[in-house]
Amino acid sequence: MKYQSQSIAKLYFIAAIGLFVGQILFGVTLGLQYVIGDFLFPEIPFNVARMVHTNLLIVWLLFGFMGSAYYLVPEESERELYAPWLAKLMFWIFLIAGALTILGYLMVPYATLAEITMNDLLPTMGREFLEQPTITKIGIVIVALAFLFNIGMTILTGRKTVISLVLLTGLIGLAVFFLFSFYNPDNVVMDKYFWWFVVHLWVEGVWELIMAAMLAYVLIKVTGVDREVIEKWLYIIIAMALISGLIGTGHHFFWIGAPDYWQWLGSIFSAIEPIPFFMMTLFAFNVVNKRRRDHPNKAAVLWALGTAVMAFLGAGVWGFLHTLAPVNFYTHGTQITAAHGHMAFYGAYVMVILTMISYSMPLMRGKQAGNARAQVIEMWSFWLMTVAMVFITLFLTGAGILQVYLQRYSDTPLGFMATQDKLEIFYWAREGAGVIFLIGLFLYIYSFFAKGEDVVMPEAAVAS
Amino acid sequence: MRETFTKGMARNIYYGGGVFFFLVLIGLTVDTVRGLPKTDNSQNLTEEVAAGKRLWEINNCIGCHTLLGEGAYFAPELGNVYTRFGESTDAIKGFIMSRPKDGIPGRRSMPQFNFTPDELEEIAQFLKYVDGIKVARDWPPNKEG
Amino acid sequence: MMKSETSKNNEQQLKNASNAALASLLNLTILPVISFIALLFIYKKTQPGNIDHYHAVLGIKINITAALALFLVSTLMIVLGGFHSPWTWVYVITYFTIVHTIFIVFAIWALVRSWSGDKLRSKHN
Amino acid sequence: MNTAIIEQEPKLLPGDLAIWFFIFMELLVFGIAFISYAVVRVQNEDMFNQFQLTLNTELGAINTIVLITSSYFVVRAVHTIKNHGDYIGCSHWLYAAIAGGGVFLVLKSFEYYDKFSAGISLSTNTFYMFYLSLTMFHFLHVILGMIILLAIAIKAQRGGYSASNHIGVESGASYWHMVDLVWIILFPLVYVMR
Repeated sequence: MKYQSQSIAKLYFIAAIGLFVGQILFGVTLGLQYVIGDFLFPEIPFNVARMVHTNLLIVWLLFGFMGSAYYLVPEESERELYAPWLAKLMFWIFLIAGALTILGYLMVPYATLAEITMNDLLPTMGREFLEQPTITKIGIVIVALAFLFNIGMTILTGRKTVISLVLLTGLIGLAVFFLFSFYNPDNVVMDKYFWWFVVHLWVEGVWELIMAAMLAYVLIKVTGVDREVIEKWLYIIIAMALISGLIGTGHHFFWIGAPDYWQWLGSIFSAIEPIPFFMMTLFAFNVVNKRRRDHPNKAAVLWALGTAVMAFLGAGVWGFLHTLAPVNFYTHGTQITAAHGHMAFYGAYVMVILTMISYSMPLMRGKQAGNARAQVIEMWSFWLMTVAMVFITLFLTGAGILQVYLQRYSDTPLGFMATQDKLEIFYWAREGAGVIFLIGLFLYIYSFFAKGEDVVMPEAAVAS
Repeated sequence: MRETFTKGMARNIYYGGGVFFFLVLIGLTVDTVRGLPKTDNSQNLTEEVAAGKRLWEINNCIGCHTLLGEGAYFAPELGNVYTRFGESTDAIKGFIMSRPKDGIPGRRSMPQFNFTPDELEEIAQFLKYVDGIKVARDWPPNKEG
Repeated sequence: MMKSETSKNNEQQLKNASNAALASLLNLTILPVISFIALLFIYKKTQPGNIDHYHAVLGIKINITAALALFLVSTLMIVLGGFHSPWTWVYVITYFTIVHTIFIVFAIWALVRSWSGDKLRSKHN
Repeated sequence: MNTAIIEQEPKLLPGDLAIWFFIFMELLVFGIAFISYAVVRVQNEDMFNQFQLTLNTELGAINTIVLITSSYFVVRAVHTIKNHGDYIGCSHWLYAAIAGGGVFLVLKSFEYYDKFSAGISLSTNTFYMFYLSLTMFHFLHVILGMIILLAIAIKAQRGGYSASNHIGVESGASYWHMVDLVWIILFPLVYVMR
């Protein structure tokens, strides 16, 4: 760590990990509700638990992105953060707003929450992932603007690198596309169409830019490979992501009342959506293979490679699996979607933030890398979480295929609930994998406190 | 490194390609929005339906159900529930009213929302309206959703 | 670094090795069969003991194993499980997807190694 | 990206490698679209044959010639800068090529005007959906190609390229050839073949 203000990232990362734990606890609860239907009913019904699960994910990923940006940008720009106090202030505002929102979900019925937050004035609540009260949404915009101002001023008045500029465009896109969440027409088709301008253009658009920039940054640091080489890769990968992903939005417009041509456009463009992820794997493998030094932080290298592979698997392969219109006709809105969603979010976004944390946290604590024992524990947590996620995905895929067959493909289709009963074995297995994931997560947290011998590597003196 | 793989060219492709495809997306969006009245059932979009949509939202129905395939996958698809329930808004209302307050032991159950008769009618009309949207290939594949 | 001290012959080998690994990867992804034929042609140009021979053989091995693991096993699943059983498809699709991906990731690593003229497992540098 | 292959074979591809990633991606999109078209065509042969007759083959044929000519101008432009280092001449050839693209756009606009005033849109039927989306997508690529060529022509005119430094020209030329190539496949596929 070269600049004092980078240490603000620590605050954000701690919050991110804390919320991550909350997310997984609710995930495990949800998994149980799948098999024991009345678990915690009516105190915490499924919809509330799910809302907490997904909203915590979004909030902690945003914390992670912001923390990463606060760490990465000063170093790239070669100057202190423009306004460290603003970053700290926004942290507390965002944390308190986020916590209040989650408490609101849990403490009062959702309809009451809508009433007390005066949803009637500007109704935006009650749509998947955008359940936040309107006032929270406005808060998110304010926090995002303050954050962008802070980051933008730091970048523009300092050294401008490709990584920081790509990160900045990604973050601006994140803020801009979020504005569509305020558009909630009575017309359901219009509502759904523009809802994807937030959701798709986030996760399959601008977030990919953020992710690629962060991955590139860590790879430069841990491998010592020439910045020039990495920047070219970065540009090409994100160019491919935008070329395929923008029109690829069409794969969400198949069955919501939009024109038929989306079936073709969406299928054709999303068929090439795996390519950027494929290239990301190629890129990460190549850079690590060509590394100029062995960084003492082995765990960070593992996370970086894992991100590339799991993003390809979750977003690329599992996305492609059900993206073509003739396939999606049967799989749309089944457990296949859930399978893809889990692995894609974990592989692309959770892991890239954990990569950033893994790399930067030791530096913020005044070390090159965690001690040997801590790293071993962290790598264990990597494998536990990753393998658990692979199995969650496989079980949900199995459940989805069976669901499609019984409920949609068969000549004598079963009803929804009758089908769900037949999937129970998969849901139990998924719950088991979920518990393993939770154990992995606890191990991950433990790794920050594990004592042991420091890793000393002579070549590493140049690092960071 | 090959000399003729320049960062400038890679950057141009990123910005150029990004802007190009974003413009294409905007163009297609304009075309879509202009064509929507043919399929989106907006002629039946009454005040009552709009109120029903608001109720749908503030009770977070999407947190368990799917609507036209989007939402959670915990409870049945409702984009075609009007068809599934024999094209009867009364059947829909009856189902919502019948939910036990404390759930069903060991089973998934919809909460009891204690809607007023007016609200029930609005919800039912909303679901009827969604069922009237002309979806490509008449998705879902069958009435089970 | 390897490149500076290598002769023309070694450069040709490196090129062959890269092409072989690329053909192997393409055969697993967007250009099946055609790429395998290309791979066989590259194999014919190589001499045993050289790095290009190593990668050509590796590519052929990966692809034959992949073909067996994917098509033979999937066919067996369908034959044994029955075409009209939902469980057959649960196993076949899930199995095919994950195993196929594992082979692709493996081939990507092989490609990256061939670029630096290394064997799959030999020490870097 | 240290693809050793390319390092030893600088003549593998003309122009910048980055543009070839772009070209590869574009060709993949067009390739999948063409295959989709062919498959759907086989399934709906009568309908496709019927509506194909409404297309203006003469204008399409003229446009093919226009684009090939324009591609030739681009070849001349590359030749001029590469062998003679004549950047003014190069820019003139490029302007000629851009003019060719302009003629293509004008002719195509007449065709579209005709179709749109007949009330045809992307949602009319599957044939028109393919016809319009393929040709309009290509149309946009012609515009993009012209912008690229224009940027290069202006740079060339200011002496930004020379006999030893002409990669930018080659890159733009490669892209323009791709746009041309796509049309050469698209035209027989959509207008002529039955």
